[in-house]
Amino acid sequence: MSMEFLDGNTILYSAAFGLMLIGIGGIVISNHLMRIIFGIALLEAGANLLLLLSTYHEGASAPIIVDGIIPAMMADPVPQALVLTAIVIGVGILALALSLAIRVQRAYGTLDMREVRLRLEQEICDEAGIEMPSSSEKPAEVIKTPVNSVVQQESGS
Amino acid sequence: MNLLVLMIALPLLAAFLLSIIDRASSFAARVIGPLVLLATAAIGLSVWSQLGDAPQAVQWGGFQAPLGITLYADQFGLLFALAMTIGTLLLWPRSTGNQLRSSSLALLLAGTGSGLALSGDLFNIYVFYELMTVVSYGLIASRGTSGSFASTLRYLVISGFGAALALAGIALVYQATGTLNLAQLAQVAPEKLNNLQGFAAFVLMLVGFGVKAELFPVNMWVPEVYATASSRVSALLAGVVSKLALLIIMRLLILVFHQPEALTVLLVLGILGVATGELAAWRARDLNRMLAFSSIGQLGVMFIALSIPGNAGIFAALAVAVHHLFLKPAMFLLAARWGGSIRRLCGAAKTSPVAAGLFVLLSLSLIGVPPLPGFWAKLLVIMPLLTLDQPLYYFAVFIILAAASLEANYLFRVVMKLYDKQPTAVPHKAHATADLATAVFLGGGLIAAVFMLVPLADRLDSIAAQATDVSTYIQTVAPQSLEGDVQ
Amino acid sequence: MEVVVLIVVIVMLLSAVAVMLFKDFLAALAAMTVVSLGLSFLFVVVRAPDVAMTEAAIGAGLSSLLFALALRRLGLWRSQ
Amino acid sequence: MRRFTAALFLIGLGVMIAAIYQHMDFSNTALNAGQAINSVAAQETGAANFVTSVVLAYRGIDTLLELTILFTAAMIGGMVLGKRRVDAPRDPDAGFILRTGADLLFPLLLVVGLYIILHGHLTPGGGFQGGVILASAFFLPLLARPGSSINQDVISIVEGLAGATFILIGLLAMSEGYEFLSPLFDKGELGALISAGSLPVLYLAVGIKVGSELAGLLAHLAEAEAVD
Repeated sequence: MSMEFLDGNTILYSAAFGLMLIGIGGIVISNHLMRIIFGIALLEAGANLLLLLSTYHEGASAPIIVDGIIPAMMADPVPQALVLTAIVIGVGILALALSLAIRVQRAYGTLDMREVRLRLEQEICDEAGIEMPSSSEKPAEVIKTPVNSVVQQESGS
Repeated sequence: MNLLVLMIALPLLAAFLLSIIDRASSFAARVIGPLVLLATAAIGLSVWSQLGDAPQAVQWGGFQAPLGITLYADQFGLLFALAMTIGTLLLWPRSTGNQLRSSSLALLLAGTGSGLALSGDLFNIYVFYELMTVVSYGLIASRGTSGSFASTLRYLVISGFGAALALAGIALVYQATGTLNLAQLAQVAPEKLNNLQGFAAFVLMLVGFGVKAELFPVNMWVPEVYATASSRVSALLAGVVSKLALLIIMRLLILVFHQPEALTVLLVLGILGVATGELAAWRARDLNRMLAFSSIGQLGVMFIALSIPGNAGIFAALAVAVHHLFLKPAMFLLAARWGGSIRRLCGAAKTSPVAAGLFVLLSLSLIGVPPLPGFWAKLLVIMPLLTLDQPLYYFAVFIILAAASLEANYLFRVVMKLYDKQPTAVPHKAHATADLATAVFLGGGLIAAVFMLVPLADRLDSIAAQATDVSTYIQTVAPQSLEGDVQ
Repeated sequence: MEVVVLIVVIVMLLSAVAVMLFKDFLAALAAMTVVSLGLSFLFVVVRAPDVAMTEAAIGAGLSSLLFALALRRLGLWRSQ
Repeated sequence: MRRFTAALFLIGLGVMIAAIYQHMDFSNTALNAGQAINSVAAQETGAANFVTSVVLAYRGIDTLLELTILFTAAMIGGMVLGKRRVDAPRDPDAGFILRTGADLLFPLLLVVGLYIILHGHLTPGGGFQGGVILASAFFLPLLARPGSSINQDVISIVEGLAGATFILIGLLAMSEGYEFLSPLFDKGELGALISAGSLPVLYLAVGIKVGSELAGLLAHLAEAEAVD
């Protein structure tokens, strides 16, 4: 590790950790589902970069033999394969999340996760035939929430 | 060549081909799933019988470890692989909607669970775990109600968060060691992972894999999912799938992460899990969520057991896990008809006396009344905790005992309602025969355990001993040294 | 070379913050695509052309398409 | 207040990460499983692209599982979004340029996708990247003419068969006495199009499976009924 403050390694690692931090921040602060999904995507992207950096060192070439010439130092192919796998898994789960989001919005008329939680609680209690325990937020207001207020709701959080 | 890989490959193959088989004959499509699982269970049992004291290692694709991916079969892993296969068979989902999809998902769950239990490669475990998570989403959402979609979505958000953290943990491990093979990690961990980076990797992976194991801060999904999914799916998730996630954490703890701080983290999270889970279960007004919260509490006890250093901790955690493996699915199956408000259960024992009797038995074992197995399992946790002679461990004992009295209180409330003389306005429906038969079978297993306590304990002890035998693990896999190759 | 990497990283992190701050989801999606493209560039820098191609095709292309379709179906496809 | 605590939490997390980064050791980058693979992969698998070797041979089971994840996600996506009602309103057709462009692009994308898949063992790219291009080839006409639709039955057959092919190649290796998913067939000359034994076949199965599943997912999302 060189003594310089901003060497190549530090820049790349700060990108990976930065993406992860921003993603976690988005998940923690936001209530809107789309924003949370964006946050998870950023967190995943940061983790992928971190994995790829794990054995990176300058001066290596890509792990491919071109025209029969074997380079002196090749990059580690294992993290590359892992990240390839992780990216594809990520997109599968992303598609699933978006499909579920469409259905949940159709049913509950909102994507604010606090409201979704309350509506879900309400539905479970209704099905079980019990009173919903009085919580800090009144569920009665949630039911009245019109479908189109999603965007405004989100900005007010 | 080893037939063990078929435990994983055959269910996947059948799941891929199920919709094509259905075009030819819908009858074949219905029977092929259970048949495949029977075959894989037979394979698993035959390997189990040959296993004895010598675990087996299989290299996928025949590549030398650590270049390829290892499949490691010891009694510990095989026990849970078999539990997954047989559990899926017993709790075969019977969807009202699309049976074909449910069958595919069940097959995938069985294959994935077996793979997860047997895998000996860190990233392979991650991929198996992700697949199992996606399959669980499908099983939960297959009920088709808006509640099941919403709970799946919330589960997905928590799981996605955890999975990304686990991936970052894997990156840290690979950065420090340059390998993903668990056997090789076991070799180099004392030197390379016994530091801050190793601890960070452990915490990241604990949170990631803890989502399914209902670990304390990432278990918000539990009550919602178990209340909205069908009871067979809840039984599968609470009974078997959560144990597989626990198995991963146990493997990591035994082989890779040896920091004393790791045990403290487990102890604190376990205590918090027991306390919050049991209190919430005590407050619950409907049976499904009561069982869900009590499941969080039980897994908390397992985490406390894991925090005991050495063999005794693994043995105790294994005993509680196996006990819970039999008990929770049976309880969720009974809740199939009795789900919903506990007040509505008034006089339900009259319509279904067998189910009510079974519920009493299961409750007694859950609380830990001797001579039922639940008592011995809890004793195995408490005894070593007392010998450790540290304030936090004494506190854990106190929490476990307090939780038992809470459990007694809320389960007694349900039993009182069941045998209440005053019937409610709503007539009770009897349990479906298949549900009741499975629950009776599982309950019968508990009673049988009472009469075979000593051989059972010996067997679990030897399984735990094999699981904690790191040197055998390394010798069996025999990863080639990295230092020798690169010059 | 390091200066270029530094600039890309800064742009990428700023876009990532923008994803979280933009009120308009379409703009957030555009910022997300910028993050993916920046990431793809970094993958080239660390000698992972396979991963860079995948990130460009899946991260920047397919994911954005999925997001766009979903935003449209969710009624969030409009600027405020 | 919530934002304040969240910001505090993030700052703490950042400090912790910086501390971990300070203690990270970057000296042993040459000692890892990947470098060991680099030194033997050319002989063991015959593929010039070592990432392909890792994806399909050394870690082939990971790839099978990730295909299964996509398969499951596509299946659940179809289940969640459900079938479109026949009388549901459809979006109008796109303009002339998009329609003609889609018609022209379709064969081009098909060829490019297949090219990338079939050269996966030689150059960067392979089943995943090519599969995405194949998916876009089949999805583009749908975007241009929302009235048309992708036949989900065909997709389910194609993806099932492609997945089964992957596993059956693995089982074939077992029947010949090797382990599951061992590389088969003649490895050929390093760098030639027909080389690397069974790897190109596996990548073709991967590409077709990824393409069909992503096309199915996209079609499901595109055809989902709009809320407003």
